[in-house]
Amino acid sequence: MLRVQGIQAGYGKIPVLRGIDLEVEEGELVTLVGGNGAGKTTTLRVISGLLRPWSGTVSLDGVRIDRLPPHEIVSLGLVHVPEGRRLFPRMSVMENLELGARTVEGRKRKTENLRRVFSLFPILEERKGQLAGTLSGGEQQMLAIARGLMAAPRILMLDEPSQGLAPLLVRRIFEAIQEINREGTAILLVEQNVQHALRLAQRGYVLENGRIVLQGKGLELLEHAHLKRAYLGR
Amino acid sequence: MTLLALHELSKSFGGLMAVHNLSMAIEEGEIVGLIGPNGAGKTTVFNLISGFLRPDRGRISFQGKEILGLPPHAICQMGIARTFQIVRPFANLTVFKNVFIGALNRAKDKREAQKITCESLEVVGLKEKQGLLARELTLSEQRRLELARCLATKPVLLLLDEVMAGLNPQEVEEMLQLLRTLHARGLTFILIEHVMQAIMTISHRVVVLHHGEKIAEGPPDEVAEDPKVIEAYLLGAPKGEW
Amino acid sequence: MRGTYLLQAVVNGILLGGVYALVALGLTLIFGVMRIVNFAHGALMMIGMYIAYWIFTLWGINPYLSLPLTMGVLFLLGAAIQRFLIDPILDAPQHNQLLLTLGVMLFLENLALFLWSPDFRTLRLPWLEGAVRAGFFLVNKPRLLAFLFALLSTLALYLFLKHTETGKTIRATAQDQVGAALVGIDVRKVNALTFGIGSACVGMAGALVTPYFYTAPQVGHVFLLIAFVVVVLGGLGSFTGALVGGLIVGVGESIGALLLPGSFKELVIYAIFVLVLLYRPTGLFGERYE
Amino acid sequence: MSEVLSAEVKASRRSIGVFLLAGLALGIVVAFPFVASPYALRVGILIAYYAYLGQAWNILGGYTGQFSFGHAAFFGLGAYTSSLLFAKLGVTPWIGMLAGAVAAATMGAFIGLLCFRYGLRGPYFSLATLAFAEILRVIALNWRAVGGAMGVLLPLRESFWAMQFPEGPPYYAIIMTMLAGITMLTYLLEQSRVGAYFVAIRESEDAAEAIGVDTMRYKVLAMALSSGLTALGGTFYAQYFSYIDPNLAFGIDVSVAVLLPVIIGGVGTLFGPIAGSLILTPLGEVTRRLLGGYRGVHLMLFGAILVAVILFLPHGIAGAIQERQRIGRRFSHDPPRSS
Repeated sequence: MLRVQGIQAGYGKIPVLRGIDLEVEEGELVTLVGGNGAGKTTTLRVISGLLRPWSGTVSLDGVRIDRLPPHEIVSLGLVHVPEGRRLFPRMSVMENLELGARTVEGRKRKTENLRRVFSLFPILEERKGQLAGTLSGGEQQMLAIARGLMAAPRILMLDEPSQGLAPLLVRRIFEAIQEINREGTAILLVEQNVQHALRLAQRGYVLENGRIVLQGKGLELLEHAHLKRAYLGR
Repeated sequence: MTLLALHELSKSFGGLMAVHNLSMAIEEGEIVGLIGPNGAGKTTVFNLISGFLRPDRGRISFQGKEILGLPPHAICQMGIARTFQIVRPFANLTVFKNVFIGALNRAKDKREAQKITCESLEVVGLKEKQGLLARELTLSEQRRLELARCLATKPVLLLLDEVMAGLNPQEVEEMLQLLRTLHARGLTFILIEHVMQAIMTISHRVVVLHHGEKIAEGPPDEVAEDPKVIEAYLLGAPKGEW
Repeated sequence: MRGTYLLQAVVNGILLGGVYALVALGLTLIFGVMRIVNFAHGALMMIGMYIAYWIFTLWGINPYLSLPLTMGVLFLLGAAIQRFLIDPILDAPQHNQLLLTLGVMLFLENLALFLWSPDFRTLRLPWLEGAVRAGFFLVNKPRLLAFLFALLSTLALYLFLKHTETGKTIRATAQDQVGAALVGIDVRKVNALTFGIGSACVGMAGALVTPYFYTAPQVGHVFLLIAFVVVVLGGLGSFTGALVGGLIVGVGESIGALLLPGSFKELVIYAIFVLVLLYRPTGLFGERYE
Repeated sequence: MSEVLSAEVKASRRSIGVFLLAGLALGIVVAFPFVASPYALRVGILIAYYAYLGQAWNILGGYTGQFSFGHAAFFGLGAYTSSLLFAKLGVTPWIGMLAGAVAAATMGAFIGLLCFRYGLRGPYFSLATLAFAEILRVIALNWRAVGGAMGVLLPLRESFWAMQFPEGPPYYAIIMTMLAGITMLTYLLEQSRVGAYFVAIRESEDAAEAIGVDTMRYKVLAMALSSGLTALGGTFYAQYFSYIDPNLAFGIDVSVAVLLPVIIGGVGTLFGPIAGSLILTPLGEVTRRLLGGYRGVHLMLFGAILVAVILFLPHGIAGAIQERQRIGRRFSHDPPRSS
């Protein structure tokens, strides 16, 4: 469904991605792991249209989207929940969610989606009148994911949803991600939390210095010796 | 001899504890790796040592002298140099001039500064590129440039913030070689690094931060086996729950 | 006796402050969304004043009735400035944006000078002359009217931003541009819209003061500086800040005029400005932007 | 080997060209007052005058990266100090000029200390300097002793001592000397330690601080230097036009006029302000002459040029030329890589 081919990209003259190829099929849960600065976030930024690639193509259902502005990409059902959450801090939880539902599909299924995210993250319903900026880190992460879901995405891209969260919360978030995937939304998950991510995912890609160095089934990748080397230096 | 001593440092930003009660000592000639997951407070520690931030509590001494509260330039003049996680070259100046400005820190006159500049550029291998503007360099070159600029200030202690991020394996190897060379010349290092492989091979000692606290400290081999570290790094949740 | 004067000054100041608030709102809205300090803001007000003036002089339609037209023209002008001049350099260093709007200011002011000469023009509405007595106070009619209009439109703008969907997209864009793009907001469109609305606000303020203020090519300077003072006091990008800041500056100026000779009252304003910049650059309600 | 040789030959040819060009320029500058009509001379004086002011601003704005929008404060201080000393006490403007420069440098250092102490950067600094200029304008406007709104009319005493002359050439000589002086100073600054620190601060304050530059101290120094030099321009203005008032001395227009040639010519370049003034000043004069009946046309044009330069030539004219030369040099130096 989503297909990334030969993407090279960077900031200014500095290259970050040196040729990335990856694919996400309908309903799949795919993860992209790698150390800091490997290019995970940049990959997502290219896919969601925030950063224009130097070369290479991104296509959705065979249609090229790498020249489209972000808001048009969202309307195609490809939603990016960015690093750092990027909520609207001085707006209520409810307003944040409503702003998430701006796509045609999202508008149509607003009430249904609202019910869905509230059952996924009940705490958000309790806090729906509260300003997003006053939520705890974990709640903010839930809201970010929920806001993404309100667009009724076909693919949800999550950038380090576990970042800075306590272990218990990380577990909650990952459960929710699995749940979302079971309900039919394809997921591209970017994580530093390698073990978690690879156990969850059907397939995974390992990114190093702007290149995909390994790919394969989640658990098999986990066993791969190279991975251990990349992470603990041995 | 202890070169740098941090004593019960704490720093919080708007209620969030970035560094909590951190004490550590760096011996002369050591290479110490400072590691930890994202947001563990590593860069904050560098900012505290180099004077860009003031701690809420605690003391810092360098060569036996209290340096807390000194502005960054004064700390640099005492012999602590740092690089930045996001490179900050003087983008519109030549490579030479970038380093030259650093060299002015210690040099008596321009001639001496030029000599120091040439030496520093030589060491990091940017001699041929000295006429280019800093913004025309690749990331790897910019990192080396920043290193050269630091070296030109004639530091005793170098704080390197992710100098290997974004480098390809060959460049990482070159950087490691460079650090070894500099170490052989008597420099002391604290490294923040995400390229684990690199830090584990070069560090004498590793300090692991998690949520602003020191959770482990020791030789790389031991630390890598430490369950607390593995948990913080790889799992984020106690083993067996998944 | 002295007390009555003081109270009268406060009343005048509040009336003045309402208009200042409206001018500042436009500025703060633009800054809030795009982080642009718009030096052309005063010049846009001046254009609004001339439009109101000419519509009245040529066709006899008073500035209150011609407001929709004035605001419409200013909206388009503002949106065009954003779309064609500012949008291409949104990622440039901030001082380039400052200089660009300075260029726009120079252009517009001198265009006015070229077209309409440096003459001070005033517009007289006989039915608005004199003052109404409200209890102890005398209230100048056109000032009162301007204040009421300003207050109403501020309220309308507030409701628009708070409750309409478009308003929410503007607020969302102001709070996080990346977040906004990723929920599917067309950020460029919102930017142009915001610049348009900000310009319409200041154009309206311009039209509203024409019955009691002179119109001239450089008249915008006065209001530009005051608007800067107001938004810095209230906090760059803060809606409430612009409102409260406007009233504070209005009252401060008015009391200053009572106590100090000549135009020393302006010193009060600039003194407030510098003090706020130095001690609380975030203003009363704002947060700091770098 | 032949490549190296040819590069050297090219370089020496280039330096010969530069010398010839410089000689030619010097010749024109020196011969100009002898051949020019009074009007042309006036234009020449104005070109040098605006270039001078631009150079003064450039030290702070261009080299140190602190965009002042209130240089009128220092210009006005210079103009007022020398004019008042002359009109009230009979002190020669030659001394008044220095007094004005000292006053302005002190004021500049003070404003700088205040602003930088509280960490004002970017637009906040610009707005603060603007406010200080306005404060001085309001004070001048309301202070009887300095002439209030009427300003100061210099008593007519044509003599060298009074820095007043019946003809243009002496003024021309003065302003040209000032321009040559400030350009030389800027050139020396470029080569010096202080100048290196200035540009380091412009490029990245944190990085400069991290390699031992006392950024506060050098920013204040740049401020004082730029302010004092701007004040000299203020005195020249007052002497040349024999009249100043609060708006002419402290108005926003002055602050804009000071930075305009630098932006057009090239921020932070040695010849940018001169290039900018060479373009803008004659253009302004020509339009003013052709469309004398319409005021403001030249400023309208300046506004449009400013916008166009920001959009299409963000480094100004000199900046664009430098960039081209540098790229040219790079290619002539780097032999094509084989393989």
